[in-house]
Formats: sequence, structure tokens, C-alpha cells
Amino acid sequence: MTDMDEATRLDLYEAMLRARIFEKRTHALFLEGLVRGTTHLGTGQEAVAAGFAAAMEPTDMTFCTYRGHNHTLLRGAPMEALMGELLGRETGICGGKGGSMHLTDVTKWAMGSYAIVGAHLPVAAGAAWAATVRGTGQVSVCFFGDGTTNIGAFHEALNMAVVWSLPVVFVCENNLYMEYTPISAVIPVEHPAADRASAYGLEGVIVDGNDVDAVFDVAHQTLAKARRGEGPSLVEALTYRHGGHSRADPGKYRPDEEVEEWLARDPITLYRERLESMGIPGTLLDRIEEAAAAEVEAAITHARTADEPDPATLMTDVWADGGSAWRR
Amino acid sequence: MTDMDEATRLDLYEAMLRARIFEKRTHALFLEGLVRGTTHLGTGQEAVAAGFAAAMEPTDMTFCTYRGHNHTLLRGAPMEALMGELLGRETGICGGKGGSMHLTDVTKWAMGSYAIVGAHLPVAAGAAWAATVRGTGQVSVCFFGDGTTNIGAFHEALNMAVVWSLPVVFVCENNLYMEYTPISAVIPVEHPAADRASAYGLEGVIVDGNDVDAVFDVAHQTLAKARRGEGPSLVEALTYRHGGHSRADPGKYRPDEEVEEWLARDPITLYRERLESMGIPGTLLDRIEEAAAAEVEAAITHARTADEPDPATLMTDVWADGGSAWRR
Amino acid sequence: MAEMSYREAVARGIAQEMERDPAVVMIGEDVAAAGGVFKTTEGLQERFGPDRVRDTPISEEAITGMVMGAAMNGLRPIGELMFSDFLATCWDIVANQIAKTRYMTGGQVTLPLVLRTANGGGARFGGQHSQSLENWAMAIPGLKVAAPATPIDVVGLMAAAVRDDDPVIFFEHKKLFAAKGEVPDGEIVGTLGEAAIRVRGDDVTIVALAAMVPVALEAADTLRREHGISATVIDLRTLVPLDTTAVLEGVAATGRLVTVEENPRLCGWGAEISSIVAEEAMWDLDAPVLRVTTPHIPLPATANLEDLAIPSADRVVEAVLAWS
Amino acid sequence: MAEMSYREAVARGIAQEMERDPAVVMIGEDVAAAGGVFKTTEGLQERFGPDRVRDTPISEEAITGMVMGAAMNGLRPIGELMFSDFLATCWDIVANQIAKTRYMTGGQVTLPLVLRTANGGGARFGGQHSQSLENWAMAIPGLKVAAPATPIDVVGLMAAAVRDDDPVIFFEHKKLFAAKGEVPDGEIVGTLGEAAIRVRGDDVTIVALAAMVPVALEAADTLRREHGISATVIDLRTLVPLDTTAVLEGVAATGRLVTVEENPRLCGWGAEISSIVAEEAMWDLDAPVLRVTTPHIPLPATANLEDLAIPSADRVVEAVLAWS
Ligand SMILES: Cc1ncc(C[n+]2csc(CCOP(=O)(O)OP(=O)(O)O)c2C)c(N)n1
Ligand SMILES: Cc1ncc(C[n+]2csc(CCOP(=O)(O)OP(=O)(O)O)c2C)c(N)n1
Ligand SMILES: [Mg+2]
Ligand SMILES: [Mg+2]
Repeated sequence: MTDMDEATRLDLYEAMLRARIFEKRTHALFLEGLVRGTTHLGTGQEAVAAGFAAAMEPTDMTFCTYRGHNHTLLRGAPMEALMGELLGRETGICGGKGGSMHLTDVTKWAMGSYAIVGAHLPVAAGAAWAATVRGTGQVSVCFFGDGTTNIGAFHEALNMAVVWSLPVVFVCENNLYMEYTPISAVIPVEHPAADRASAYGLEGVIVDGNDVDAVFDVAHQTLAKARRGEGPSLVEALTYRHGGHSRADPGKYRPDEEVEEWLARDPITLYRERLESMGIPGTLLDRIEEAAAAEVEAAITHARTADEPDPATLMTDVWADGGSAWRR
Repeated sequence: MTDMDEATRLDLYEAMLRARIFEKRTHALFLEGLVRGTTHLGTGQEAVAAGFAAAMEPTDMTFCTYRGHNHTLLRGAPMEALMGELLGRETGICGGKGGSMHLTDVTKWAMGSYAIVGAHLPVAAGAAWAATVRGTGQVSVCFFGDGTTNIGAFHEALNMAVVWSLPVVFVCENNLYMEYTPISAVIPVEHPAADRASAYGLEGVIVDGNDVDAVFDVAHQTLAKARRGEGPSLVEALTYRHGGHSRADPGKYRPDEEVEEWLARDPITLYRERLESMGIPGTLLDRIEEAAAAEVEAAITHARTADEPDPATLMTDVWADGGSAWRR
Repeated sequence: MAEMSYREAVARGIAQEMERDPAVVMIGEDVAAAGGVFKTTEGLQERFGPDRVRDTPISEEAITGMVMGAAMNGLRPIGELMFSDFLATCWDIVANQIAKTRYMTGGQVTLPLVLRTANGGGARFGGQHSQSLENWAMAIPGLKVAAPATPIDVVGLMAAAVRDDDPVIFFEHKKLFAAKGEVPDGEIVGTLGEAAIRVRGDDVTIVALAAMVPVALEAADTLRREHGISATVIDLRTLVPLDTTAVLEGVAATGRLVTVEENPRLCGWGAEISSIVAEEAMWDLDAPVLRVTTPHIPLPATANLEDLAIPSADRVVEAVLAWS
Repeated sequence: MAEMSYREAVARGIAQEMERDPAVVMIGEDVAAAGGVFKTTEGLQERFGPDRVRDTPISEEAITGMVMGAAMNGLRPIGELMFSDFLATCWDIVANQIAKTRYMTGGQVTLPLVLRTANGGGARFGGQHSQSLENWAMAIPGLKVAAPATPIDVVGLMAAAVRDDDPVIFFEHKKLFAAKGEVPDGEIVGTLGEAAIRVRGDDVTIVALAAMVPVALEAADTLRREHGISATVIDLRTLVPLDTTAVLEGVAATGRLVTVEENPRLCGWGAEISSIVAEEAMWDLDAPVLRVTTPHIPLPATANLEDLAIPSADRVVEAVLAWS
């Protein structure tokens, strides 16, 4: 177990709360009609994002999915710019062009949120390959869901990453469901990722995705392995989304007992208990929560008061020259 | 071990010889320029095609690749029509439209040769699914190569076939090479198929693909399992192509010792030795060989003397109405 | 005669065909127990059972490949791709296998299958969940292409697609799911390859598809009321077969043609129609053929930009007035 | 100045860029140790080492996805797809990821990458290994498209593609691999978006691409010799950017336009050009715009049928004479 000082623990707690409150408010804004289109919240899965982000070096790369608010935020993307993107404002991190499913901040090495299942696994491997060719020492971390383990790109990326011994950590956030269908209905094995690892010459690593210390520890080990040049890891983090798959989905297809059981294992509540049992005063933890809440409200105000994107930007940034001309 | 009578053994021997001589002459015709485009020969891999074809029921379905002459012939497709297709004549089994890579005879349930790696695995699974929905009792057998185990469609098809417990037997003909690259260079496991089986809840079945009796036996067992409703099997048959990948490829990228070693394990020579050791007279085996040779020459003559396809057929059979109209 | 939404019409059309023919089955992601993420297949599994209406893993190559294989062995399967954008994840199966197998086998293989998919923009979903891809399918020999604009056409074309012995790519437009229309009781069977003249006029012919049909109709209305220009509006309904007769008659009658495409400009279906008219009816034209399309850009997520990108009635009106 | 085949020009162009910039790397199936199944990458691994020229598994989604990821992290990668038909097996990565990521991220991500692929028919390979798919790529906003017709353009456009900061799909035509041409020594760098006028004439403009350029030139020669018709032949060289200036000037000068496309008809690049001319230069036209294409069918394998399918000089001549 990587030994952690109190400061690190408080950072992890703060990170999870920032993500939690960000998502909670995002959901409210969606129901208000201020966030349009769709959202896929990471509520309940914060420990995975927080544990890995805390263990990564600043120039390590994150590749995530449409369920990527947590990951992008915790790599350090400015909250106003993320909220601005969700509200489709010119202050948005992608200028409003990406929306909830495509949050990206390359300045923080948050290399994109990908909305088509599986596509970003080979992309993450490619970025890791470039790191080896260029000798940058970077590691790619690629987050995806349980359902993603059944698409071809998963198989192709895992095989190639291992054969080329690339510095990439594949993290399957197993939240037990695809959209509305349980993963158990569509795989013949128990663990969608871990039980496939041997097909790629890897050992299946399973971690309690609701225990941020455990995630932090696995992150350290797998990142270190990658940096030592020993190639990829495939981590399966067992977790659960508190809400539905997306938008206003109430998630009614999930048995009540299952939901209760998992809500009782809320990664943030669990961690608060652990921290208090270690003698950290609740008042301090409360202040962290209040600060996070204040930060989110400030980000919302900033986004609400921002303008819509300039109509002229419709035709910008198709090409590297900034424009969109297809003829001459 | 399924017990086999002498007649069955002689059939297997004859089948391998028919395929061998067909391919040998096809190669010569390619070098002569009579067979245009490309060919991918099954020379050396006849035991896999013969063993399975002999074990299959008449309405069981075969799905194979561009390296599919063996499989299509041994399901009973008329040799003249196959040779006609290779020579691009109107007597061709596909009227000259398919060519070497697309030999198909649906009347014999040879459901097609597919030229893009991996695509036919889900197709074979789908045909098996229809068999269960319609209760026909058919089994699908899908042949593919070692290199095919790294493409996404392999992964998607295996997973879905097992989850739906479909009557399909997946047969990987591991001939150690993709085109010019050894499979060992691009996978992190020893057995491209068998070592992936557990990812789909299957046991990895490995068979000596140059021992036609062993293949026949595995075919019986896996077909029976499928017919009992116990779902798919994944069989890895270890074999070797005597020639290059395609066309005039001399296969020089393969170490001489390796080639010699495998040529010494020619499935036909081995089987002849076994049959003779069982007391079957060599003269009888010679007669089988002569008959096969005569059949191939007759097929070639038939094809050579046939006409090119009627130019009018260029515009036929895009649609089920026989035509190709896209407008009205 | 009942009012029904475009969304409900999808399930109605599928149910009509499953009722009629036990060979009709349907698979896709979340289509069975959950009734589809757009609720277009609600109630079908309850009604026809888990063997005929089935959920799949997230494996588009397997979904489409299995639909192809099932069609080869006696079924008339329907496969759903949740968003048309995902056609790209199984394009080899669709464009190289399903489309070409009949021809390459000299007519031996018949593939009576339908691939249904939610298509189009306007939902603020961003560049990977908003594309209008009818032209992708139109460009592939061996595929038929349907894209209904009304609930009754959803039912009729669904029936026609299921009964057709060739592969049909069936585009259901997200923006139209909530749209309502009258749908008579009893069996409804449409025809692939028959455009619908939604309005007849003398001055200009406007050709549209799917969600662009209401846009064209709104434009025609404005043109009539505010500019005294009377337009014929043709809803193509299917791109393959393509009702060139209707288009050429429209051009002959009005001497003007404007196409309204939701897809990005280059190689869209409007280009094909424009080229057919340029080739066969140039002398009928009193003005250049104009195409109103989404610019050649990916679709942005945010509302004000997406609304600028997708053709609006105003842009159609402008195009018509450009040559009046 | 050396004579060199189109095939050799591919390796020459890649070598020139790898020599210049250590960030240029190449991956693909059988491209390294074996030098490519078409021998277009021969000698590159020996010269630049196994880290920069690397063989992959048969995993097109991984090849293209890794090329994308590598481009995001400081390399200028070249990926090979052995046959352009295989673009379908990784179309999501190409059309949905590579093409759209810059726009969707508001310009944050730059993807300086090249996907090379052997394209086109005439080799008797049948329907799944013979397609001309430039129009698939042209239809996707965010992709640039090159399809050289001569050895010198192979080198020049390869250099331009590698140096370009946007994704370029680079189509190498199988039928042209053996074609020879003069290629000057020293660095050669072309320009994306500049068509080449191969012949100038007064009576008709013929627009072609890749293997259709020699076909168009043969037709122009026949027209001149046997019919006294002088044709301008434009080799587009790239479809995106599209040199509409050259096409419109040709139309203005000759009043007639014929496009020659190897792809099946519907939604081919010629349709786009025809629609541009119909929209912007209709008054310059003295005759309908004609498109000579492969019919809307998959390509057959056998020689006599394939030769009937792909546009020939005779068919181009006929098209021109139809309106003379
Ligand atoms: C190729 C593809 N197929 C289907 C979808 C639609 N879809 C979006 S999210 C999702 C479920 C993904 O499940 P999982 O991988 O477990 O991730 P989670 O949403 O649970 O985080 C599906 C089917 C998609 N985006 N891409
Ligand atoms: C998707 C795809 N990628 C690449 C190819 C080109 N190709 C044809 S055969 C082949 C090698 C296949 O190797 P394997 O699966 O072992 O079969 P074998 O040829 O050895 O029988 C390749 C790469 C293809 N046809 N399809
Ligand atoms: Mg999940
Ligand atoms: Mg092999």
C-alpha cells in the first residue's frame, strides 16, 4: 500500500467532492433546461477519477468517455470552462462545439472525451506509443465502461498495446450497466475486463472502485509499471452510478436493493468516515465541502452570465489554419 | 475417438487429394495467366477442410475465407463450376463475378468465401442464430486464420455467439503466418485462438490440423455439442501452408527448416502412411489419386472451353429482382 | 384512423410485420427489455417474446453481421443501430458484406434485412451523435435507403422495407420522433422508390428528405404568403430506389430546382440529384440548381450554432429568392 | 532526373519526409519487414529502423486509432491500410474520430497524420478489393483527400500530406503502380488543392482523377485525332481542398464539362462537381454536364466484366460526342 500523508488524503476527499457537487448541479441545470442535449454523470464513480488523477504526473494523458466530466475536471481543467461548455457558452472549454460528451483540455493533458464506445482505446495506445518514440516518459490512462469490453476496438487496442509494450493503463469502470441493460446479460464471464486480461497476456487487476485509497494505490502501481517500460495494465474498478445512464433517466431498470446497497457504499461517505476515524476533524471536512460547493456555484454563475458562441465560430477550426474552406 | 470405418477413411483421403490437386493445378493456371487477379491456396491445410466437411450434416453451413477453395469444394460444390469461377467463365459458380476469393455454393450450404478478415465470424453466428430460431438443427462452421484473431469482429462474434449459446463452431486454421508476418510477432500469447478462449468462457481446443482423423474427431465432438444446444466451440487447428500467401508469393520470409519440418508433416503423406499401415493396398490409394487428378483435368478442360460471361450479366443480380436499377 | 407520433409509428410498423410473418425478428442495444433508448420499440418484446426481440452487447459488427447471417438462413431480421453515426463502427459489414454479397455470388445469396437507425441533428448531441448519413448508404451499390418524414410513411416504408428481399437501411429522424400525424387503422404497406408531392406549385421545385421536409414546407408557405411564389415540395422518402421521374417532372413544370439536405455539402444526395438534372433536364432549367445543405463541417453541440448549421426555412427562402 | 515507377515514388516520398523529420513514422500490415504487399514501402524499415517503420497485427481500428493518438502527442504518423476497401473496417476512427476531433474540441487538437491506402480496380480482385473510395473521404468534413495520377505527384503530394497539419487520406491507385514517369532528383513538395491541366483545349473540359487521368488523356487524343475536338483535361489531384477555380475556368473556356469517375455513380465526386457547376456556371454551359462513371454496381472479378464496368476512353469519347 502506497503510504499517503494527510494532505494527499484531503486532496482526494476534496477532489471527489468537487466532482460530486459539479455533477449534482449539472443534473439540476439539465432538468432546468439550461444544459441541453445530454449529460452522462459520474456521480458515484468519483473515487476512480480522483484516485487516478492524484497518482498521475502532470504530463500523463487522460482519455475518457462521454461520462467524462469527473476525469476532465480532476486533471485540472478550469471549472468555469467546463460549466461553460455544458451550458454551450463562448467561455466553454471547446467553445460550445463539443458539449457534455466531448470535454477536453489539452493544456492539462485531458486528451478528450469520446462519445462512441471503444474508439478511444486505440487512440490512448497511440499517444502512449508516441511517448515511447519521443522518450517523454508520459503514460496514457484510458477510462471506459464495462459494456465497452464487448466492442472490437477494445480487443484490437489491448492486443496491440501489449505486443508493443506501451505505457498505457486501461481502466474499466465496471458500474454493472450499459445503458439500460446489465452487463451480466451480455457476457459469458463474471468480470468484463479482468476475465479478458489473460487473452492479452495480462493479469486481471480488480479494485474496489469506491475506495479512493485502493484506487490511488492501484494507479500508482500500474503507472509505475508503465513508466518502467513493462507495458500496459488492465484494471477493473468495481463501482456504480448513483443515477441513470444519461439525461433524465431514472434508472428504474435497476433493482431497489442493488441501488440501496451501492448508495450505502458511497465513495465519499466511506472516505469521510475513514478520515474522521483517523482523527481528522469533521469541521475541516465540512469546510472542504463548502469550498467545493462555492466553487461550483461560482462556475455556474460565470457560465450563466457568459454569451453564446459568436455565430462566426460555426465555420472555424475544421482545419489547422483555423478555417473550414474546402475549395479554392 | 470416433470410430471410423475404412470407407470413411478412404473418403477423407480422396477429399484431401481432390483439394490438393485442385490447388496445385490452380497455381499452375495462375502462373500461366489463365487465373487472373489473385489466389490464396489451401495447399497443406487440406486435413482441416476434409475432416470438418466429412463430419458435417448436409445442411450444416460453411463460412470460409478467400482461402476457401478447399472448403467450398469439399462441401460438394461442382469442381467445374469452381474452376470456371477461377477462370472467370460464364460456367463459374458465381458467373465470374466473385472470383477466387468469393467461391460460394448455397445449394451445398457453402455460404460464402469472405475476403475481408473477420467479417464472416458474426455472419456465421447469425446463420446459427437463425437455425435456432427456426429449429432447423443446423450448425454453422466458420473457418478463419490465426491473424484473424486480432481483429475486432472476432471478439464481437465470439462473445455474442457464446452469450446466445449459438450452434456455431469457430475453427482457427493456425498456419503461423498472416500474409508475410508471423503471428508470433503480433500476439502476446502462444495460441492466437486457444489462448483467447477463456475470455469467452470457452475452453481452448487445439488439434493437429495435419492429422485428418484428429480433425474429424474434433469436428464430430464440437458439432455434436452445438447440436445438443451447448453452444459454440473455438478450435485451433495447427497447420501450415505449403506455398506463399497468395498469387506468386514464394514465401521466402519463412525459415527453411520450418518449411522443411512442415512439408515432412504433409497431411496427405501422413495419412497415406497410416492407411497403408492399416493394410489398405497402395494400388487402391493410387487409383484414388489418379481419379482425383482426372477429375481436376476434366474440370479444367470444361472451364477452359467455356465462354466468358455474357456482358449483359454486368448489370444483373445487384437486387433480388435480378436487376440493378437504382431509379424509377 | 388515429393520431400517432413518428416514434409510436416505428413500433407500429415493426409490430405489423412481426404479427404477419414469424420470420421477422429484431435485435439491437437496449431495444428489448427497455424498449429502445428513443422508446421506438416499446412493447415489442412483451408482445413477441424474448426470442424474436432481443438485446445485444455493444457490438455493432456482431449486430449487423448476425443480421446478415440470419437473413442468409431464412429469417427477415431487423437490426437497430442506436445512432446512425454508429454505422461507421460496422461499415465493413454494411458496405462491403451486406451490400455486395448478392452480386459477388452471382445472385445466390438473398438478404431480406432491415437496419434501422436514429439519424440526424437538432438534438444538441454534438458531432458524433447528430449526423445525417443517408448519402453514405446511397453511395453503396446494393443498399436501398429509406428516410420517412411522417408517421404514416414510417409505418408504410417499414413494411415495405421488411417485405423487400434486398437490404434496406432505414433512417428514423430524431428530430421527428415527437411529430404527430394521422395513421389509418389496419395494414399499411408503402412502396420503396415513390416520392410524395407534398405541395404543388408552378414556380420552383423544392426537393427534401426526412426532417428537411417540414423545413421545405415552411419555406414554401412563406414563399407563397410573402413573395407570391408557388413551390412544389417533393418528399423523396427513399433515395434508393430514387424517384427521378418525380424530380424531373417537377423541374419540367417549374423550371427551377432547390434541394434541401441536412448532410454536410460534399457528395450529398442533392449533388446526385443536381447532376442528374444537369445531365438530363438542363434545357428545362430557367435558373441554376441550388443546394441548401449543412455547411461542410461537423455539427456543433450548442444550440445557437447547431441551428445555424442545419438548413432552415429562411435559408431555403433565400435560395429561392436568389434567382427570382 | 530519373525515371521511376509510381510504386517506387511512394517509398521515395515517404523516405524524403522521414529523412527530414524524425517525427514522421509509419505503421501498417506487412509494411516493414516485407516492404508492403504492393512493395510500396520497400527498404524503409532497413533505412529508418524498426521503431519508425513498424508491422502491426490485422487490426485496422488499432492502426488508425494509434495513428490518431500518436498525432495528438507529437508525431506525424503515416498509417497504411492495405486496401482502401478496409477503410470500412475502421471508418468510425477515420470519419467520426480523426475527422471531427479538432472541430469538436474547439481547435484544441491538431492531427497531422496521413492514411495511405491502395485504391481502385482493374486488378481482377473482385468487389471487396477494388473499390475507388475517394468520395467516401470527400463526404467527411475534416478530411483532406489526395489521389495522385503520376509518380512525381505521388512524391509531391505525399510530402504535402505529411507536412500538412490536418488529416489526409492518401489514395494510391493499384492500376498505376507500374506506371513510370520522370521524377527530378532532390526534394519535391507539392500543394494540396491545385489541379493540373494535363492538356488544354477549346471544345470540352474533361475532369478526372487518379487512374481516370490516363483514360481521359487517351480520350482527348482520340477526340483530337478522329473528331477534331480539342479537350482540356484536368487532373484534380486532390478532392479536398477542391480546385474549383480550375474546373470553373475550364467550363468558362470550353462551355462543356464531362467528369470521369471510377467510383460507382451515386454520390460520386463528379456529382459534387456537376452540382457546383450547375449552381455557379450554368450560363457558361453550352451542353449538359455528363458524368462517366462505373455503373452503380459492385465490381465483378472477371476481366471482361470489370473492363466493361470501369470507364474507358471509348466511353468518354462517346459522352463527348453525344453533344457534339
Ligand atoms: C459504438 C457505440 N455503440 C453504442 C453507443 C450508445 N451508448 C452510449 S453509452 C452506452 C453504454 C456504455 O456502457 P459502458 O461501456 O458500461 O459505459 P457507462 O455508460 O456505463 O459508463 C451505449 C450503448 C455508443 N455511444 N457507441
Ligand atoms: C480487414 C482486413 N485487413 C487486411 C486484409 C489483407 N489480408 C488478406 S489475408 C491477410 C492475412 C490473414 O492471415 P490469417 O488470418 O492468418 O489467414 P491466412 O491467410 O493465413 O489463411 C491479410 C492481412 C484483409 N483482407 N482484411
Ligand atoms: Mg457501464
Ligand atoms: Mg495464417
